[in-house]
Amino acid sequence: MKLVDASRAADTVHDGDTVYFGGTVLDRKPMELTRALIRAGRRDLDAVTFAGSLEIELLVAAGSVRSVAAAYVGLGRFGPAPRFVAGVKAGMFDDLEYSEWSLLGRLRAASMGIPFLPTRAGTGSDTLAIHDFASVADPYSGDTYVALPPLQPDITLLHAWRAGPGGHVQIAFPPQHLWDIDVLAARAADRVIVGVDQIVSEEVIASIPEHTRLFGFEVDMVVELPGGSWPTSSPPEHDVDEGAIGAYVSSGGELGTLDFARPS
Amino acid sequence: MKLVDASRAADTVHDGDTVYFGGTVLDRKPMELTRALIRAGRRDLDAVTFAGSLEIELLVAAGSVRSVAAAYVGLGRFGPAPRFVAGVKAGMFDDLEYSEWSLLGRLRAASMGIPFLPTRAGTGSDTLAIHDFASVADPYSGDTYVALPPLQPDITLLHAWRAGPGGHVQIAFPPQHLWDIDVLAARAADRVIVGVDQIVSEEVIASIPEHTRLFGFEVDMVVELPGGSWPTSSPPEHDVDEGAIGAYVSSGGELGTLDFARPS
Amino acid sequence: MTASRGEIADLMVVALARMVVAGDVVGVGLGTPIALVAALVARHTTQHGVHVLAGGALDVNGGVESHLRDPRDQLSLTPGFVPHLDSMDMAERQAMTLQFLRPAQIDRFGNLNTSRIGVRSAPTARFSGGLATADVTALLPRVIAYHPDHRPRSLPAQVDWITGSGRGWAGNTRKAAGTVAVVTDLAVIEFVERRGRVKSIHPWSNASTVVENTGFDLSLSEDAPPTPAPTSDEVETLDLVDPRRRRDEEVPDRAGRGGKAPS
Amino acid sequence: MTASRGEIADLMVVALARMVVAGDVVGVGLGTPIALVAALVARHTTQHGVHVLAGGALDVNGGVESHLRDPRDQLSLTPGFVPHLDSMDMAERQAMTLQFLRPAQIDRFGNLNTSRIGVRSAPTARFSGGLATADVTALLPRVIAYHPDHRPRSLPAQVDWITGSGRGWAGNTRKAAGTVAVVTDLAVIEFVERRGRVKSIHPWSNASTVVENTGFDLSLSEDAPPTPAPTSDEVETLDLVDPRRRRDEEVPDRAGRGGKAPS
Repeated sequence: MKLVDASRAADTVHDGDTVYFGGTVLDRKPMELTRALIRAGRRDLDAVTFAGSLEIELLVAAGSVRSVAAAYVGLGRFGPAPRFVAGVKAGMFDDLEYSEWSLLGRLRAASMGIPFLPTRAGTGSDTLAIHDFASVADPYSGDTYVALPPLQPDITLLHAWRAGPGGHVQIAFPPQHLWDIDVLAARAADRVIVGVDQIVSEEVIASIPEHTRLFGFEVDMVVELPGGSWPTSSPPEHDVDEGAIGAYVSSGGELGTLDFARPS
Repeated sequence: MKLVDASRAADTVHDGDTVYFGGTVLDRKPMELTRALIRAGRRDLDAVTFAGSLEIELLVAAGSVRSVAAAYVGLGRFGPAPRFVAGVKAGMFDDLEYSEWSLLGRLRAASMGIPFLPTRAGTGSDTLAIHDFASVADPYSGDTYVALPPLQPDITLLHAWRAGPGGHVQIAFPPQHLWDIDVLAARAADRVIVGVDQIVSEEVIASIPEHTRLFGFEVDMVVELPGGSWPTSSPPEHDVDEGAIGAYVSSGGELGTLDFARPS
Repeated sequence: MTASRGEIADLMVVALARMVVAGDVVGVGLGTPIALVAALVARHTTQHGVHVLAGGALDVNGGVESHLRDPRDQLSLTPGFVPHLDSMDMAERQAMTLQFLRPAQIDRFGNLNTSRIGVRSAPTARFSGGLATADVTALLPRVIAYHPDHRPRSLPAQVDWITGSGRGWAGNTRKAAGTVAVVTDLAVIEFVERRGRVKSIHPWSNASTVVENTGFDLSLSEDAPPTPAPTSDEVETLDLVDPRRRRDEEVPDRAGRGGKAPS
Repeated sequence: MTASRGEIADLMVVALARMVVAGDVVGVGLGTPIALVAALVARHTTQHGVHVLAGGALDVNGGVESHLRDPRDQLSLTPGFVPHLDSMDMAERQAMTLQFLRPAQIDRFGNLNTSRIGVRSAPTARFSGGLATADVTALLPRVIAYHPDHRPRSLPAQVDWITGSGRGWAGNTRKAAGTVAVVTDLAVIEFVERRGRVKSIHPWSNASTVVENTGFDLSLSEDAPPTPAPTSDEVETLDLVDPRRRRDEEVPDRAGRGGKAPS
């Protein structure tokens, strides 16, 4: 039985942890789990996300992060993420920009259990140079490649459609674009907490086994959080709440606009 | 338009080519494409398959192979593959046994477009030592790993459920165990030929897009071959023909038992 | 001579689409409608097998609007969905062959900046990030950039930050040419031997305007041809794949582009 | 004292199952019913979260017969299917923790031969191949072998061919213990510091029979305990998960195992 409440889940995150935030741009962001971390007063987090948005805004506003590692931080069609941009300009945290493949390749090395992933992705860029990765000579051709080291987050937080008490997690069909990055980030992590819109029985899980994307032994805690990704989307439960995000942007980043309201 | 007949497909394979044979044990073996290669008189092939069975029997009987690279060759619940075993004992071809992960890891390196895949799989074994792979030092820990070089077959032959004229290939749901190795071997190869039980319209393909496992740009030729995997299985069209395989085994490897008969 | 937003968008799109060749598999990133429309136009006007992978779905029937839909609304319109890691593998093994990128800056080497202006610890501007910019320039056979606001600060001698190198990859296998060209609202510039060369100049511009608005030296012959206007086939295809003119969204809304002052 | 095929299979299965611990994720290969039954017994008798991954499906309800079914007949019986490459990743990152392997030979170092007898170019016997034998011994936290025909040629001082090394992996990360034990039709032998040590002897055997039938030196105390017979709970679970006694198929069909001559 892996079911806990959000505050119990937040208790297992420690100051200084490397925390991966699932979802991409305005989809499936673990907003309520992020709020729980902030309520618990977590500090000095190293936040990692492939494509961050409002969860990064909350973390920056609360002063919870000492670094943000991402290939993108913004609000998609709503433009830049105002608090993130202001925080970067003010030097409030380390702006660890990643190229897409550097970040995903590091997660992939961790999920594959290999010591490093050799790649030519990112070569020649300043964005790669930030990270000071080692290089490795291909023993066959002699060419030099980037050796991406595994990135194993202390914890990965996801929001998903539903799970059973045993921790099997399902994503609704057809999955959103970039859904597989959530699975990757979970498999790379030391521990995994998943907020879900619905808790269902194991029989319900088994009724559509092809949509199980993470297995119980890959998930440490499940939190029942209906609407927990609001105002970002969570199919099939609800779309992006454009009104709420519009209000956030037009108010210049007023946090009250992001206070949790269960989507109708 | 990628549709050709089997003899045209076989014409594109050359003596000495490295040919990957899809399917695993008694499932989805490209039997009719293999027969076409033999009819075309191909010689000195380097045959590669993850888990070979009757296609290897045909190739050995015809004297078409100079090497067989596989993690398994046998007839599953029907026991050993008699002609393969006899051929190995007689030194008729090079018996390039692979460990599972060495073979799949090499295909994976090719499908990922990376120069090598570092792994600890296979270390300390004679089965690994056959291949004389280079080793590589992890630049982070200093530990030594096997550096699996990419294996790019000149051609991969598969048998699958159905395809459209544009070459999108679908596997019936739920896919058989080990189905993803067929996809891997196709993505690793220089060229791909797929025999299918059915040619369908692109509209039919689009009606269940989630079961498209290879895309047109990953497939060079499609051959309409109803029952082309017989007597191995091809879901949902037909199961393993146990009678035919039983007859092959009990006859001590009588090739006439494997002459193509479209399954009823 | 001035050009409208729509004329600029149309010519940029067709100039990009004309660089697509038979067999190309074009990857399209997030939030770049000109790239998407150009790929779809190329798919319609090229005889043999151009594929477009955007938003995780391949060759969605119905043009731009269909490609931008939720996957739920793409069922029966696409031959298949491609998980993101599979598409990255396609890029790295060069089954994907081309991507159009829209940087904030591009310099004389084809280096692309989609990250920031100023230093990393305290920049004066921070964009949303390069996603795969650094990757595809080193992975794909070729990358083509576009910029709808050609001026010296957009095309400087040296970008403030190299999000993606224009140089590509010169190893023993899977060579990548890097940034091979940039299409702007004024001209088409190719990068040849690490130098920008004007291939054609849009009808509403001229050689001196291009030179004045470019922050690096250009190789430019007196008789650089005008960029051919969209053909009637191309116009028809534009209407077909992008009837709502999403492509205009990426072009700055100004009175027109003729004779603007460099800035 | 002799034992029936069924008694041997039952005791081997429970001896294997007892080595499974809470949290284990057990991978089961093709064509090894004793391994499958042992994993399922452990799943039923262990309180906390033992998972069994066999044939690409996880924890299929209904015991051995359900696990051996076609995926079409597993819908609504399993929480999910695992693509093979994903399961290999689970092994390499040690999310999978244990596998039972059935070699043709196992030697004093726990090295496993599932390949051939004699030299590779002209062997006297060629088995069907090791599949992941070489891999899981170096990847998983531990591997446990079993052999239902304990005799000197099955447990030689040195295997003819090392399909999988018993040594495991001793690097800085993700250590693998290699082959930690072998369960035979006569005894349970643990490998400790590269030496075989008899942990228990089956009721129908004795110390001298075990020693005579083993091709390498064993550490064996006079008071090596008998392998405990299946408990009533274990017997009940065996009936539940393997009512058709698939586990017997792997045990050679002989009159019985007591006092056989070494060969």
